Amino acid sequence: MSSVKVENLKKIQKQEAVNGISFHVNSGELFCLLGPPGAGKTTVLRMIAGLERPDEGDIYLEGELINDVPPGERDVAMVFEDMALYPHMTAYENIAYPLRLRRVPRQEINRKVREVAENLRISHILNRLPQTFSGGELRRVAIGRALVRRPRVLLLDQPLTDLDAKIRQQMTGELRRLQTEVDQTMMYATHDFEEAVTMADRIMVINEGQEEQLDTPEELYDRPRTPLVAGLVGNPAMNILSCQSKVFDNQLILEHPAFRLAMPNIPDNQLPKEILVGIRPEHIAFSKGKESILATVDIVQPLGDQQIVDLRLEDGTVIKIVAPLEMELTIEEKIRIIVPRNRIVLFDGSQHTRIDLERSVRDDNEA
Amino acid sequence: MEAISEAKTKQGLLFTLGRHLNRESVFKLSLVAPLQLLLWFLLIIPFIIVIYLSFVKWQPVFGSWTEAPWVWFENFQKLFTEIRFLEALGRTLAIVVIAVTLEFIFALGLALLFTRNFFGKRLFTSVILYPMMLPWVVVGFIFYLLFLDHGLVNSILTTIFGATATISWLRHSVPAMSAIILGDVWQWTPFMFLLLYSGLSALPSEPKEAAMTLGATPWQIFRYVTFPSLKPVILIAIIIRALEAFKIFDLVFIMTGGGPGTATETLSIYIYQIGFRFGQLSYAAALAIVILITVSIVTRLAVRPLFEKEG
Amino acid sequence: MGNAEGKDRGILLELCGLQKEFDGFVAVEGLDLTIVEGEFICFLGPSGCGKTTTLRMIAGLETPTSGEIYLRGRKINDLIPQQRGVGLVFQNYALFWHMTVYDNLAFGLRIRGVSREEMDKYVKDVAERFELESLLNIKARRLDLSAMQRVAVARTLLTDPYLLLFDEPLNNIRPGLREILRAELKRLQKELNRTMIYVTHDQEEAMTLGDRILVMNAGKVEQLDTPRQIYLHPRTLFVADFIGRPSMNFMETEYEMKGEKISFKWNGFSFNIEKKDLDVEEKHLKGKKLIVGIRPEHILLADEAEKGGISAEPLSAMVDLIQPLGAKKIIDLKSGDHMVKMVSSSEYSFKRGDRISVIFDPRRIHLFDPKDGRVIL
Amino acid sequence: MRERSSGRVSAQVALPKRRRWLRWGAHWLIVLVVLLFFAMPVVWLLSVSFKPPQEWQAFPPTVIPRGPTLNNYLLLVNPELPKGSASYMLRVTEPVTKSFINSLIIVPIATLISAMVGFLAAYGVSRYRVGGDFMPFFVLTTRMFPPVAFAVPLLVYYQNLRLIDTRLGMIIIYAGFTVAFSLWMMKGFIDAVPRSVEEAAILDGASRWRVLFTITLPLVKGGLAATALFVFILNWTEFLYALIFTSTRSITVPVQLSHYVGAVGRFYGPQAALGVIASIPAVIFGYLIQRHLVTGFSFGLIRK
Repeated sequence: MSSVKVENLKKIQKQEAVNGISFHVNSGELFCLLGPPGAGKTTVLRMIAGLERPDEGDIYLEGELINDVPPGERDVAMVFEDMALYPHMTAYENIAYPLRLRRVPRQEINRKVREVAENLRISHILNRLPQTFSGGELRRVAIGRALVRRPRVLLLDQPLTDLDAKIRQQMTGELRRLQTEVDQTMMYATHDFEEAVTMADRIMVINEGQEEQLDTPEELYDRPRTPLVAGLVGNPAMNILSCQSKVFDNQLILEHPAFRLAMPNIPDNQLPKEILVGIRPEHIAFSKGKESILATVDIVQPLGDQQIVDLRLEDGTVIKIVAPLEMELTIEEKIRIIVPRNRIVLFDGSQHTRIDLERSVRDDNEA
Repeated sequence: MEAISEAKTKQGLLFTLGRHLNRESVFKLSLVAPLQLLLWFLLIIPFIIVIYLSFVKWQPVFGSWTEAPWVWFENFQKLFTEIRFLEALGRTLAIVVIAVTLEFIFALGLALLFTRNFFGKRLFTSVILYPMMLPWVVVGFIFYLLFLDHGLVNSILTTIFGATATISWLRHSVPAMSAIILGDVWQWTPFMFLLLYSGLSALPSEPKEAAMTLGATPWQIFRYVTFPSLKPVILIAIIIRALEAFKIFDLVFIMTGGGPGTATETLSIYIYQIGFRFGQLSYAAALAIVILITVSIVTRLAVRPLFEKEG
Repeated sequence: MGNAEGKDRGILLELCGLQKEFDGFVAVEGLDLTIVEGEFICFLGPSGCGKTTTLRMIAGLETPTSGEIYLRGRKINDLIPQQRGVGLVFQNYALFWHMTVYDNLAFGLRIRGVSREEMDKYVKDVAERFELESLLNIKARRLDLSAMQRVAVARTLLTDPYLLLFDEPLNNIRPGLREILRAELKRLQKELNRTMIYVTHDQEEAMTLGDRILVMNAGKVEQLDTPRQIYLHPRTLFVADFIGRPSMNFMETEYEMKGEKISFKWNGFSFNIEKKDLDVEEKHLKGKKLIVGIRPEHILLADEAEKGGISAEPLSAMVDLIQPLGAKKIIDLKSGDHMVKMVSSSEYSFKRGDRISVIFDPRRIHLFDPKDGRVIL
Repeated sequence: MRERSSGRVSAQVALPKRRRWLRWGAHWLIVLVVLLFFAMPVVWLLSVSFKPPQEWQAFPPTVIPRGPTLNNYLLLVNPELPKGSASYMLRVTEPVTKSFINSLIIVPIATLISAMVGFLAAYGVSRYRVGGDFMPFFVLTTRMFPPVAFAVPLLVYYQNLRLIDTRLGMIIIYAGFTVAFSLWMMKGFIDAVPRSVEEAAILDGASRWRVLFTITLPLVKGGLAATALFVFILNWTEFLYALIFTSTRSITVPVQLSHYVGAVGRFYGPQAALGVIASIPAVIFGYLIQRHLVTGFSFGLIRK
């Protein structure tokens, strides 16, 4: 039975509002809330923890309705964005505090704290005060304090955002390993898609308090349901170009000022006038072929073993492509590119939802 | 007193205890209860009494204040026709305006002098702070001592300008007033300096450095960047000092006792004499109400910008 | 709008032996740098490596302990910031918060006594280029972050400085918007052909923006080169580790010469590389131990390498953790109790626990001297 | 972009040697004058307090007393000096010890009450905005009213409750009229404690009272001490209420000084001595919390 279940959660307020979110988290799963800042991720966590009361909707913890259970008695632990360690207590006292409140006998507290400290490799700083800790140590002690009492669910509110990239990457790996070893149900909120895809079994993308898509990392990348999800997952973000759709001798023609795309088959249902064409920079290839599109190099940004190139199409729209580092590209150079049709994702211009052409289009090209 | 009555409705919490007694609101209420108790005892009940007193004709001499005859607005009429009250008000406002302006000019000068740090700066800043910590009566006594006929000031004057240059400071109204103002300036300039200096050093350094790289001279930096961003602090300093100076009592009481005659009598001295020396309590009550209303309105108007800034 | 000296790229700024000490702590040590007209230089390094102090010395906000600064051939050490003709955009923009956007932009001109109409014209056309026309009479403190950044840059440009300095201006802008503003800045630099120095601790930002990057660490220069060179041929261990995400794998290995091959032993796994592939002479290889560095992108699947004609000893390792970043996957491989990071394209799907065999691309191996971290290859 | 502007900033060569020396001299002159202006009055008080009667108004005035004596201080403690002593003092009204004892009982207790009540209310205002945003303003105005205006109704009220000339009466007044300062200063210190630390403790299972006393209070200890010291200074130096509400049994030090100046006439030595003693506690505590004086006096609106 699922560890956390949330039905039609609503909290109407100026910032970080939540209107109508439902999902369930299986026990032992690492469930991630991904969304731009202010999307409402933190409010969802705070309502589950009991720090805020929902205007509407129910929250179940292991099947039991906990809307009116006070935060202290929900057996829910949370790692806050600013870690919220008790500044006047040593790391040992910080981690032992929840156990002391539950009147756990002294030697057992000692054993449990030492064990968690071993697990998180912070035994050497147990009797020092938080202000002497490095970024990484702060996170580990905060996680230790939350984990020591084996809560029914552990909530993490974007704990790694202001670490610099190197330590952040290290911490994401460590947290994922720890989660699987300890088999602790966790909910992780972040606006950084790289953290999300590293950690999560399933990710729920949220924007303006509503669910955009709930899926595994690979699904989000391959079949984004809305342009927002497509833009959020993947760096550099997916190019979104708006085209007019026309049907011409049973072929779907996507008309864009700078190019025309012919899609072999037409879906039976009615097609919207404006269609957004989504293509990931890494899928755009160089080709001199007849269907290729002319573009001029605007900016070249070398990054690792690739370079991100901004291309200006004839009508001025700018799209990004990824080219290997070895390729020599100079500003204002003219090149021709091609958009592989099996990699395109189409979105309805007005409702911003993905349009699925028959599966056939994808399968035959792939073979 | 609209300020106080509005408080009663807002503080209705105390009476609707039963409404939602869950743990959270009991906690909130018990935090504020002691404060409510204290304020009720010291402010709200006495306030009701002062309103009653001001509409009654009574002196402690006439026996119990509950049977005193109602005279409605007689006390208030007497008030506005009373020359001595208007003079006292005038003198108080004069002291407030002159003292606060002098303090502001000295304090701003000192604060700017201190922007460049120099040897002994920390020591110097702490030395000049002690006057505002002194009991006001001691400051009153010191300046009484200085401005006596054979006091230090007169001795210095005679050594410099010769024997005839003494002024009997405390016996004539203008010299006495200036002595009192000097006392207030001496005690409270450090406070104004501390406020302005903290405000000045709290200003971020980047805008000044940016102005430098954009080519501004030190004077232009002060005029266009430093001074404008210091305005809120200046406003706070002046308002607080003006309201404090309006209450002046100890300095005057010790130095001249309001004398000679009523030449240096400020508002607080006047009410003290009328109410507590001559026992005209109901007239003093009317006085108190007029002052409470005016000060409350002035405070609300003057303090509003602060709250907007802070809110 | 070329500069007065015509197209030949004359030297604009020269730093000679620049040194700065704060009571015992050496913030900047012996920095020599020459910057050409119209160049975009990035100062890159962890916080506290002296990059901002150097910037402030060039702007005149800090005085160097020793060393000279020449701007357009003239020594400017003793000049106060006002006289240097150097513009600085601060990290939190240092706008005049109590003034409107118009007054912020016009500040530089107003204090130079430029006439009202002339000032108005300049401000209007800069505001239009930076899309600030609609914000001209809004107070600076009410602007959103990206508008603040544009006002800060525009205000500095209006004083027509010879050299434009940036102190991590995109630091507190959220990802997504940051990439857009970065591209805008790069486009602006190319269009105005202005010489710029850009300080950042984000290696991605430096790689994408800088024509050349000065990598600093604890006050010393680690390397000064183009982004490509720094990525492909890091001169020290620090640069190799600091540049590139995910960062380079480092392995302490013992090596011995075996005829034409050099064999490296690393925790029970030994691989040998043709001496001809490593263009390194014998004499450099002093001592027994060597640090071998290989970027995760340069670890290839054994069978894929075969197709590509690259031959090397295959290493079999277990997949420990997968990071599906969309276009590519970052895979943590475990061999014995050592971890190695590898990047593979997303077509291959692995599960935790799979055993795969990979090879280190010999053309991309870096050798570092364990003692001083300097590169040998 | 426009071409290089001709109007370059006027070249301002660094100050020549001579002008810099002149500015340095003027600077030190001002510092000296200011120092003299602020230090001199208290130096004169001290010197008079150690001078024998004949030097009190001697001309020319001397800062260092020729014949320093401790009589003035001894006189304060036991007014009947032995017959042979040099001073031919009238019998002084009463020993000062009584007023010091009163002050040392009234002021600390009132300060403690004010600080604790202020702390609890500040926590309510800071965390739950109890009483809306009117509460802070209302408490502020109690401080802004001229005290004499409040004394009028209080006198009548205190007579009925027979609190006139009692230590309890004074304690209540001093606690009540400084609670505004305590609330404002403590609110500043409590706001500095991040809410997430308290929420973490609540999630760990601590009750709200436990969070208040084991998490928030330890983190604001410093602030509470500073607030208490600040309120102590306000109460120790207060004069008007003490003058009105005490007569003989529970007079405080400032009232004693005012009686002294009036009753004893031109005996400036002992008066100066009492002035010195009365100032010592206030100045000591003042320097202990020098950093927080700004926050206190400016109601927390300006923070050092």
